[in-house]
Amino acid sequence: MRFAVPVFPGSNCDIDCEKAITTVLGEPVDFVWHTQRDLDQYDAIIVPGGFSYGDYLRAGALARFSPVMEGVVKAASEGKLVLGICNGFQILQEAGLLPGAMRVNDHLKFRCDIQPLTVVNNSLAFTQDYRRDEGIQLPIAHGEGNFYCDEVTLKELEQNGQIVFRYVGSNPNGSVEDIAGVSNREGNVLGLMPHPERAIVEWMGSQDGAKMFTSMLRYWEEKIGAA
Amino acid sequence: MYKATITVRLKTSVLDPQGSAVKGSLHSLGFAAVTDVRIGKTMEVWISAPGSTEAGEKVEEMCQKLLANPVIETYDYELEGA
Amino acid sequence: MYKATITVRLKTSVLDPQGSAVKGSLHSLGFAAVTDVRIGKTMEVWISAPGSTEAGEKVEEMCQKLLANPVIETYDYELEGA
Amino acid sequence: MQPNQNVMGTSTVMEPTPEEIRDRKLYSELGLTPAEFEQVEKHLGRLPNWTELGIYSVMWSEHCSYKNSKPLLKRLPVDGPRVLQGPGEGAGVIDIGDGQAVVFKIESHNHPTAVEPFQGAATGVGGIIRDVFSMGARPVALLNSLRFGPLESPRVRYLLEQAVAGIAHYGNVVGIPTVGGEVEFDATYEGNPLVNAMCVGIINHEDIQQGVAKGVDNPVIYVGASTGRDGIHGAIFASEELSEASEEKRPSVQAGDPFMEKLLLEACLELVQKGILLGIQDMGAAGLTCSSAEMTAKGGVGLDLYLDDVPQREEGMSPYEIMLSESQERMLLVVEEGREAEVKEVLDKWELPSAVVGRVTEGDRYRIFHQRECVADIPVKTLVDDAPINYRQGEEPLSFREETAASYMEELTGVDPTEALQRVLAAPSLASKRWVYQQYDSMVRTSTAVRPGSDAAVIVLDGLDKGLAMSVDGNSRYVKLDPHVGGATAVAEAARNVVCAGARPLAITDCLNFGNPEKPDVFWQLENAIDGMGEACRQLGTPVVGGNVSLYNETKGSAIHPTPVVGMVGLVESRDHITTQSFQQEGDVLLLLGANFGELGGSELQQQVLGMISGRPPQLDLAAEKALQSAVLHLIQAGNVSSAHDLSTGGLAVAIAESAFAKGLGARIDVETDLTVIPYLFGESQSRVLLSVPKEFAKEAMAMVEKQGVTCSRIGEVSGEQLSIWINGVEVVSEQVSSLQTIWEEAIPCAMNASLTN
Ligand SMILES: Nc1ncnc2c1ncn2[C@@H]1O[C@H](COP(=O)(O)OP(=O)(O)O)[C@@H](O)[C@H]1O
Ligand SMILES: [Mg+2]
Repeated sequence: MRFAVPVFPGSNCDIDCEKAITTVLGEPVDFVWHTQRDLDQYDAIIVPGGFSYGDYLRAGALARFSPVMEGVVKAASEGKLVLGICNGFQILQEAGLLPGAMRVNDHLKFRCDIQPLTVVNNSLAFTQDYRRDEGIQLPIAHGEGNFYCDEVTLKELEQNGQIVFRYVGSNPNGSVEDIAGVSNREGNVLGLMPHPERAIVEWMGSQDGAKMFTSMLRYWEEKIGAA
Repeated sequence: MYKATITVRLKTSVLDPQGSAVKGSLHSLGFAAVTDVRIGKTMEVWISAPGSTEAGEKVEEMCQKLLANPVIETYDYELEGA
Repeated sequence: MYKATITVRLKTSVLDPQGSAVKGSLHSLGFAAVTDVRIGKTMEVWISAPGSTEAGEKVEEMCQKLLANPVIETYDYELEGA
Repeated sequence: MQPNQNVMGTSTVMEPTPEEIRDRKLYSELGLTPAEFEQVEKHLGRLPNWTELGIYSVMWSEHCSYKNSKPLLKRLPVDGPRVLQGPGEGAGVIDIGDGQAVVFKIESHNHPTAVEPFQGAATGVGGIIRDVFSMGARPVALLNSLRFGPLESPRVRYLLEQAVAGIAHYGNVVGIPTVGGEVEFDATYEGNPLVNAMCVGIINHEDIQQGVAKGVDNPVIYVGASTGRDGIHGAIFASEELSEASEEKRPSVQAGDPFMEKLLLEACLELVQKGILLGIQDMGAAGLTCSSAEMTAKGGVGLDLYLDDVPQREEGMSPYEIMLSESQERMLLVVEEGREAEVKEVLDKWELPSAVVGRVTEGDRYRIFHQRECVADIPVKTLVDDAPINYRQGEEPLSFREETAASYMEELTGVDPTEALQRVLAAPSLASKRWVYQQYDSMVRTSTAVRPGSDAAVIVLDGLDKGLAMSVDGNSRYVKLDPHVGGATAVAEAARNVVCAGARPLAITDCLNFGNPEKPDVFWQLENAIDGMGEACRQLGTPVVGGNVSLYNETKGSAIHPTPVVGMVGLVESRDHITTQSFQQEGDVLLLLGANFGELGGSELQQQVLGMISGRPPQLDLAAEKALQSAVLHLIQAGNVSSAHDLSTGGLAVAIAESAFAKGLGARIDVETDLTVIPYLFGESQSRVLLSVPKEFAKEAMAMVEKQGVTCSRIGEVSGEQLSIWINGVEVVSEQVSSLQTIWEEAIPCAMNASLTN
């Protein structure tokens, strides 16, 4: 399974994503510079965290116009797996691949912590190795993770099972309905504020992120096997 | 040369965390008479265009494409010769 | 009840990296005619006061104390009955 | 070629003529003394023009030349078997084996923070990051040491809020984890807060760079943010009279752009990897002037600089302004002639402005050209090597003798121990700093094994079993009461912290924050603190590989507490050795290593109860310290330690409580002692560590420690959810861990919730 990690000016979790995939799955990963349009050779794309273009204007707003995003949009439309983590989530939202928008955290401060979450939907390609309603711990590190969508959209998300993760305990940013991660309607694009790539081995304080990557690999292997 | 002053605001239906926090701070500084605060962005864009119609069109387009996020924001602008 | 619309801008001598980044993006989106972009804040403050003079004084004071940072920012405001 | 003696007319800003400068003593506006001005005249063989004078004034400032501190800094040990680069470059370099080295340095940004806390603190972080990657190293961790006034003041709360946000913003955006630091609150810093930032990087030996210009005709390349009128030398002499410069054009606060820094970092490291660079130096204090002059002097060459080619953000900047601007996120590179295109390709990829702005020349002239005129022509050595040095005399203040007689024991020993514990835990200097470090991304780069909240942070090295432990420390109260002991203690405590994390201390970087050195008592503090630090460094085998001096920290004529801050880096040989301060399991035995003398001078309890400090700080026996550290490290490496926590501010009681908090595990302490309860629990005697060890190892561990000549006593065990302390058969403290933890965790957030104002 070939992974692409697009790199924008200001991405800073790109290497962490690569390390996670190599460590957990041992599958090949390429960094793809933001000026490259073509992502056809990849099976999955991980849009990494960081501060693309300094998060100026709005987080993700400037990166979403990079040429590489054309490849990301195409991959998403072809049903390939696209995972946006933190700033990657924000970029996918700005690009219209995921619903809602981010506001600054309700306490106005950047917040870094290890956060309890619950897996609301474990039937996605990204979450099938988790149990339904499983309590997990993932690191968070963001200043603009306060997810917003209007009432109508929220209903749709609930009905379609697009709410994938919720914060448990105290909500670290004020997001609507404690939402921590959402998918697109088709389920092949996932965005989440927490960082699964920062929780893959014991010394990191949690290993709960590893299953997201194993889920993705299993999905792909089954798909290839079926084909 | 024209100067567009663009104001981008959160939609009124969207809770404004910054506005609420600033309101709270103003209250604790003794400005009890403040009933609401909303915070938005001001963008000054200098643009060369043959006329104000063209300049306006350009500004409109850049607001829609980039400067405001229609999911949560609204915008308006004023144009002046500069 | 009054509504003050306060505009807070970076002093022109202070680096505005956000403005530069947005200008760059506008250029690469094809808005080559944009020569400069500066980004500031708009704050709408609703305040109850017996008259516009009192409201203006309050607004002036909150700008100085909290809303603007005089070391790097300038501010101005408009007041309207609301 | 003679420089234009009068740049008036070529610049928008009216500048005084050389004669005016002399006759009206305008040099004093730039901080030069009459004697120094005479020296400049002698070096040039004529009167300097305004630009030249500006260049001399910044190069001869304390900040660049260390003219007041240099003779003292010479007393610090800088050598050791692992030292690859000592003081003198962007940052120090220490060998860590496997062909790798650790690169680190600390720097202050005190004054800018007092003026504009967000940008001031942020640009402090930016500067120290550049110091590290200008060595060719990949920055992997940040730490910071902060000093603020009491949180009762709204202005102080504003300063802290903004400074922390600025530090967080910069490090978070660049993507370097901020893994540690310290914060102390004391009235002495009310008008003069301290922000010291430290950066740690990793490098392969062969990639180590130098800030040097070499090879005649080689190009000097400017890269990074364009130059504006940021933070130009504060002395705006009589500008009303001589220039039309409007308020808007006045030299302004430096503002940082961490996004630009990230691009600059990646681009520079890519150039290092390609092996293209001959020399690289960041433009920090005194900007283009300091970087170019130092590189030139170090290379034993000359330099021609063409200011029209310098990327500029503002219009009509004068040579003086371009040379002295402190715009951030800029680097100067020297490469071989003919490789400009290769360099530009990399810089363009990262979308960085760049330009060739000069050439290395034969000889020793430092020449600046602007609008086709030579506006400065200076023998470069006179800027760097011939900077004046002040040999000052310190004088022991009278109060120092008087202090010894101070008596406070009686008042303190009467305090109820539970109340004392609650008060000390609620003191902002001691309370949880979560409110601060929660704003820092401490995990980016996925190498952080011990996050903020333990004695020292630990990061692991990719692909290797080892890691690095790091800590910044300094207790200004001790230094105030006795600079020599206090200076030594800062080093000892930093080393102890690193040892408790399972590391062998390697070396330090230090930041000396003091008052006005022209005052004999301040100079005495500086001198003694340095001697104390030097002695500790020698004893503990941790050389000083770099640092920074920040003098003139005063408000209204009164100096801050002398505040040397020590940044220590240690090597964790195996990930198995990584240890934290938190109790791990019920039933573990608590061992206290080191002797307790019940010393309360300068203690947190004294400050809390009496509202002031007096007496002598805890004494420090460096031989005992060394033995203690080696015993602790030995035990940890043997695999027999569950937790290790050094005893510092707040003494034993606080150490036990802090160890209990992380996992909510209580302790039962039962001891016999000759001391009374308060000095026993809250005395801050040095060279002590609290260990928890599995029951089955307890005997063996005690024997091992005692064999190394270190006092060791079994004081209790990890148990339940209560903190229960029995002394000489009486239960003196009995509290729920959770209720103590609430006090400790809420103190700073509660204080910060009140209003702020700028
Ligand atoms: N307190 C100190 N202890 C040891 N070395 C110091 C101290 N202060 C400064 N130095 C060293 O002196 C050299 C010059 O410092 P400095 O001019 O501050 O460098 P920079 O220009 O990077 O700030 C540096 O190598 C620095 O490490
Ligand atoms: Mg400690």
